[in-house]
Amino acid sequence: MSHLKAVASRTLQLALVLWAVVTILFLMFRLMPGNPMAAYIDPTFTVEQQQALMAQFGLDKPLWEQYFIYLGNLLQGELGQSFRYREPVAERIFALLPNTLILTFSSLFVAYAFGILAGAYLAWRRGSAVENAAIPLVLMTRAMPEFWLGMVLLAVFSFWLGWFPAGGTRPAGADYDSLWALYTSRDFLSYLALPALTLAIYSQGLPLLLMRSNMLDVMKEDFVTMARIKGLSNWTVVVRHAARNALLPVMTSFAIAVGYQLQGNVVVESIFSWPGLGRELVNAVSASDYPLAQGAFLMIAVVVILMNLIADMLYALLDPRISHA
Amino acid sequence: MTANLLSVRDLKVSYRVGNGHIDAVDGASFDVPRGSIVGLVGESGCGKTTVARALTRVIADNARITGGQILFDGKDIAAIPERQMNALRWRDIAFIPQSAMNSLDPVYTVEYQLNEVLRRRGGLSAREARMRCESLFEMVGIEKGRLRDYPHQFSGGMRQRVAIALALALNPKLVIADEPVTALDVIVQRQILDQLRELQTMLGISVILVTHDISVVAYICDRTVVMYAGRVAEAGPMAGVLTRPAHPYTMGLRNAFPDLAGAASGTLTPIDGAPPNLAEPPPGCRFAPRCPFSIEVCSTESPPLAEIVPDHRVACHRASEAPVLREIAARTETWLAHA
Amino acid sequence: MAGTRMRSAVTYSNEPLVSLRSAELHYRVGGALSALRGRSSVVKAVDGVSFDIHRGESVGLLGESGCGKSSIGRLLMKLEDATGGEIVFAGEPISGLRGAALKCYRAKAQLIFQNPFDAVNPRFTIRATLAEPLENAGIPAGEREARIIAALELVRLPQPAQFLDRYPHQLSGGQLQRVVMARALILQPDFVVADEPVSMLDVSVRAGVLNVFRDVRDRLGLTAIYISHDLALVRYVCERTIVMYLGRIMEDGPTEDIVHEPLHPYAKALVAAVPVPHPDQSHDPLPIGRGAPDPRNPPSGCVFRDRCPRAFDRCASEVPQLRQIGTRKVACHLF
Amino acid sequence: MHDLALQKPGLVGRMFRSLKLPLSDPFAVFGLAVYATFLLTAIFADAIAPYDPTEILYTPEYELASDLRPGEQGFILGTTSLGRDIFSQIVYGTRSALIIGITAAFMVALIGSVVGLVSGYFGGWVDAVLMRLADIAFGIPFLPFVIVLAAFLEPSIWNVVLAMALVLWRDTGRVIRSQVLTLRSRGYVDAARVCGSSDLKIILRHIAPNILPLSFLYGSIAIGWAILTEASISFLGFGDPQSISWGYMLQDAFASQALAKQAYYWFVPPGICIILVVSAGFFITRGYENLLFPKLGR
Repeated sequence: MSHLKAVASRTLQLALVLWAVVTILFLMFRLMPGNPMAAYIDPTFTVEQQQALMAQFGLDKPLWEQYFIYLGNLLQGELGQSFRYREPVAERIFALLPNTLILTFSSLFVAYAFGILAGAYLAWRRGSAVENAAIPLVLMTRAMPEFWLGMVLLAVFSFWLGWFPAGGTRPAGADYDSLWALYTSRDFLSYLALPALTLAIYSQGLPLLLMRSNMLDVMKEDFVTMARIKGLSNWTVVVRHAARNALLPVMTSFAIAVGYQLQGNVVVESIFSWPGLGRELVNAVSASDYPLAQGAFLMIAVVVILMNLIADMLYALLDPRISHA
Repeated sequence: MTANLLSVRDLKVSYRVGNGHIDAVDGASFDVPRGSIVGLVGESGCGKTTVARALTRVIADNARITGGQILFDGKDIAAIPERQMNALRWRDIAFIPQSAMNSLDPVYTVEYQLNEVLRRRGGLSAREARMRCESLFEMVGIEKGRLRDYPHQFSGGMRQRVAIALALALNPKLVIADEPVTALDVIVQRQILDQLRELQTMLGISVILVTHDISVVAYICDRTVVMYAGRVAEAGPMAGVLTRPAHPYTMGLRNAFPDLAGAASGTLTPIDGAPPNLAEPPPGCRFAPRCPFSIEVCSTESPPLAEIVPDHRVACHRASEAPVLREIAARTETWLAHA
Repeated sequence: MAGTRMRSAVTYSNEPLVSLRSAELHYRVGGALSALRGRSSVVKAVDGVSFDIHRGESVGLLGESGCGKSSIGRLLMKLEDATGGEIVFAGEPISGLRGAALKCYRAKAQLIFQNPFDAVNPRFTIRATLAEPLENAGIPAGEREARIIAALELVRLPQPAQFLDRYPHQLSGGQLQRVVMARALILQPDFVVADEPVSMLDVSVRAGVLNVFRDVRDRLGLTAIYISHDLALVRYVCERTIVMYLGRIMEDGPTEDIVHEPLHPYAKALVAAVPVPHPDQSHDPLPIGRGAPDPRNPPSGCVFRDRCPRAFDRCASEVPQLRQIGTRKVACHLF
Repeated sequence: MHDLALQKPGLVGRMFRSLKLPLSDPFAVFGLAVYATFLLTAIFADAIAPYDPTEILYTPEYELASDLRPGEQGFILGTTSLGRDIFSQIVYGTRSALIIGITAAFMVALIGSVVGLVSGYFGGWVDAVLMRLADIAFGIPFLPFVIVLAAFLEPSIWNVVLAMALVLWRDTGRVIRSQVLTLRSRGYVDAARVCGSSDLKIILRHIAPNILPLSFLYGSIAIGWAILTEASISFLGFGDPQSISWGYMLQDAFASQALAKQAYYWFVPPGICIILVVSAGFFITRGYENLLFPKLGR
């Protein structure tokens, strides 16, 4: 029972965080210099027309009133109308969300599978030449700008070798019966490959380094020494005891990584013209389409906060010291 | 079949530290007769824990057994290949660690960890292992319902009982207990010692009990081995060593220990100074710098571990004068004058 | 320094120097985030503890881990504020002390720590460690060196000058514990709490530290509390002992009486369990049930009743009060 | 305090020593060397760079010097499509990279350390408020936040610094707080309180010196973050068009079809520079970790 309570209290805390982020977002978009409508008000409009437009978006009311309207709308899932597309922001964002999630999760799965195995291997081979060479290399991948890596991969595999398309999610003119058909098509995979690889190369460093240093820590624990005194096989000691314990924090870092990745996607999606939330955010900001930018930002923030919560819960779930308190 | 289950002869263990090395154990010799509890006693850094671990041959990465023999059941297990040694571990030589909390894997239930040993090392079937788990828990006095619990769900004393159950799982001949009750409160400490003694008698096994506490030795051990600075100072039957100590260090320890059974007005007497730095041990007897009885030869020559009365060995140049020294050592001034 | 402060132990006045009146220290365990790591509840580390200590008296606080003995030490040092009850020092409640008054109290009441290696900043030389209280008390820089040397001599650290520029790791445990004692004594306090000062030390050096403690206390006429889990050590330094269990006092009386004839069932078990360094000793089972005290979940009524061999109905329903029985006070329905 | 100071080197020397630069670790030394090289390049950029990085150059034949390959016409790394010298841009790029990196790192380390110290030492409601603020900062997606900020404010390299100061103190703050919590439970901190030291004195004498290396460690990570973020922002077109940065160069290359033209000489060098500076920070960090947490081993 106490677990439910703990989860509830953490959820409540994060709901407050979400509210704070929403408020910051509102203030950013309302208090920043410049009339948000400026880009969309045709100079030929009459003053009445301009005011009508302002009223349509609720921008003529006092700030506090706008804030409560905004909060009320959010609670109903209403994110407003995009200036540019003249369609509900929510619809547009939910249409783009799957693309972003597919890119994020596919790259992270690859990154974590590789990172965990390689990290465990490097811990096992600690002090070897392989490890001494690998660690700086891994650190270098963490130091790479993701978009630069994307550029290099594009230049080599797309423009030079021509193995993969340069951007988008589907060939021009291609049509699919359903989203499912699109996502399972071979074309889609070839479009997904480069951006996912880019993100995966960048992301594998975290689980790798974490797994390695956890393994090294755990290998020094008394229970690992005891497992050796018990005469258990090396495999049992390393895999069942050391790796099993080292894996815990790595698993929870996955959820956090999803949040981080979503932020990083902003640039990579732009490079590969991947129609996701991040690219939409960049385009909307460039085009001063504030409702859309605000909506995309909010969506990303929601996922980030949600993932922080999931990380906490995952930790509590996977560690018997907490789940069986 | 020899009378001694274990005979350690001139054991040397050294640690690599920086560019040099430290001989944490420098020629330790003692015997463990079958069916007895032997207390390995000494202060921190005297090498007692290193000896205990060396007997399992699972030692720190930077440690190495550099010499001597460990005769277990007549076979020198310091010299056998690792594969043969591994076969002996836990089936013949089991271990009870100081902190059961850190020595049990936190992510598995106690039952899993018992099963792991019973099945992987003992070759029991799943059904046999389950029955054995239950009977082991019964032996150490824990309800079998708690088998499914995780280590952190037990109290310190209970966890130590789990560690005992784990050590007895495969009916070993020798159990090495490394400070098994040090972290516990006096009441639980006493209860665990009672349990250990009861099981040892019932199963007829031998136990090496590593401790810094003479009272623990006095309470439970048949024999004792007193270590100082990597060497054995004195070894023999517990009562003999404690009531008629022949090494000045043991005599000094007796004076330094508060005794609830003694008179209220007694004065404790410390042994002045501190144990030597093992990176640069003094020549000759390592206790000589703190010893009120040291003579010239003490600082030049290491005293051999010699039998003074049957079964009681001492490493002291003045061992023959022991009865006299004992009387002088009982006076506080002896130790103060030296300081 | 010692000369001016020399005082015979007969300045016993009727007014106690230190009094605890139903002192409480309750913790709420776990906030929202740490609630994920376990249940959140209230732990009563100290639960309605009352006792008086007269000037010049030495009292042992005896009990197992979690009994609240160290918490009482922290309360007395104002490292923790009592959540209930009152702590009075020299007629003055310490809860309200602020600013200059607090500084003054700090100079009069001092603590000797359990682990000497933890109690001194590893980055500071012995000189800097000992100078800190002097700085705080506003002792001019010119006088400090002499005071430091005098304090080190007081704790019988031979040739104190050679230690001044050393760092803690260059000292042995016994030497360092003397430095910790010197720091506690350097401002010439009236009252000292020693929290297991020898439990981290090896047996051969323990006696030296204990002797210095006893000696200094007598010479300066200090009032002292000695916190320990070891009755044999308490007996060596204290004429009076208070036995605690799960935040409450079980028995309070002259140490020798408790050693020879403990009244409270818990005190009986505790005395019987004290290890003795002799081959010939009783191996009878202890008069106490198995199990361990759970501070988060103490039983109703008498906190000891779940392990008590003589518990009866009333023990579950009614909290036994501390009552005078002959020379001592006992909290048990059997008396 | 005085007699303490007498026997030790001056305050600067002491602070430098308490930074505990990891000079025994070869990678950390490499990192420090990279920092030094880039620092010198930034300072002497005017002397090193052959051209003004924004100047449109012509060949001796009075043709626009565009898309020249490395070595052609004496341009070390070739030219951009608009006829600018890539090498000079790289050299000047170190300036904005280091200015942003160092100021942002300083802000992050400073704010994070102060928050961590105050929060960890005083606890109670101060801690609760600061940690909820950290929670909020953790809920803000960083890069989108910078983008929005950069779009609203005048384009400037300081936007990145501002955004980092506003958001990224969270990691440093939390780590330092937990470190302070450990330190506060040390006996010598209690001892200082018992012997009458004020909170401020305890923080300054007993706690701050112990967290300084940790602040420095997080500072060196923040340098990398700042440079990467600035590059991303510039790449997306929200940077300061007036200042030449490596991110701006990459954006220029991307927009000018450098990928299709296979002009590796254009977009590879700025990337390498970013990797070098950022990983230099990581290497120093790693040296520190071995120093601070030796149990991790090598």
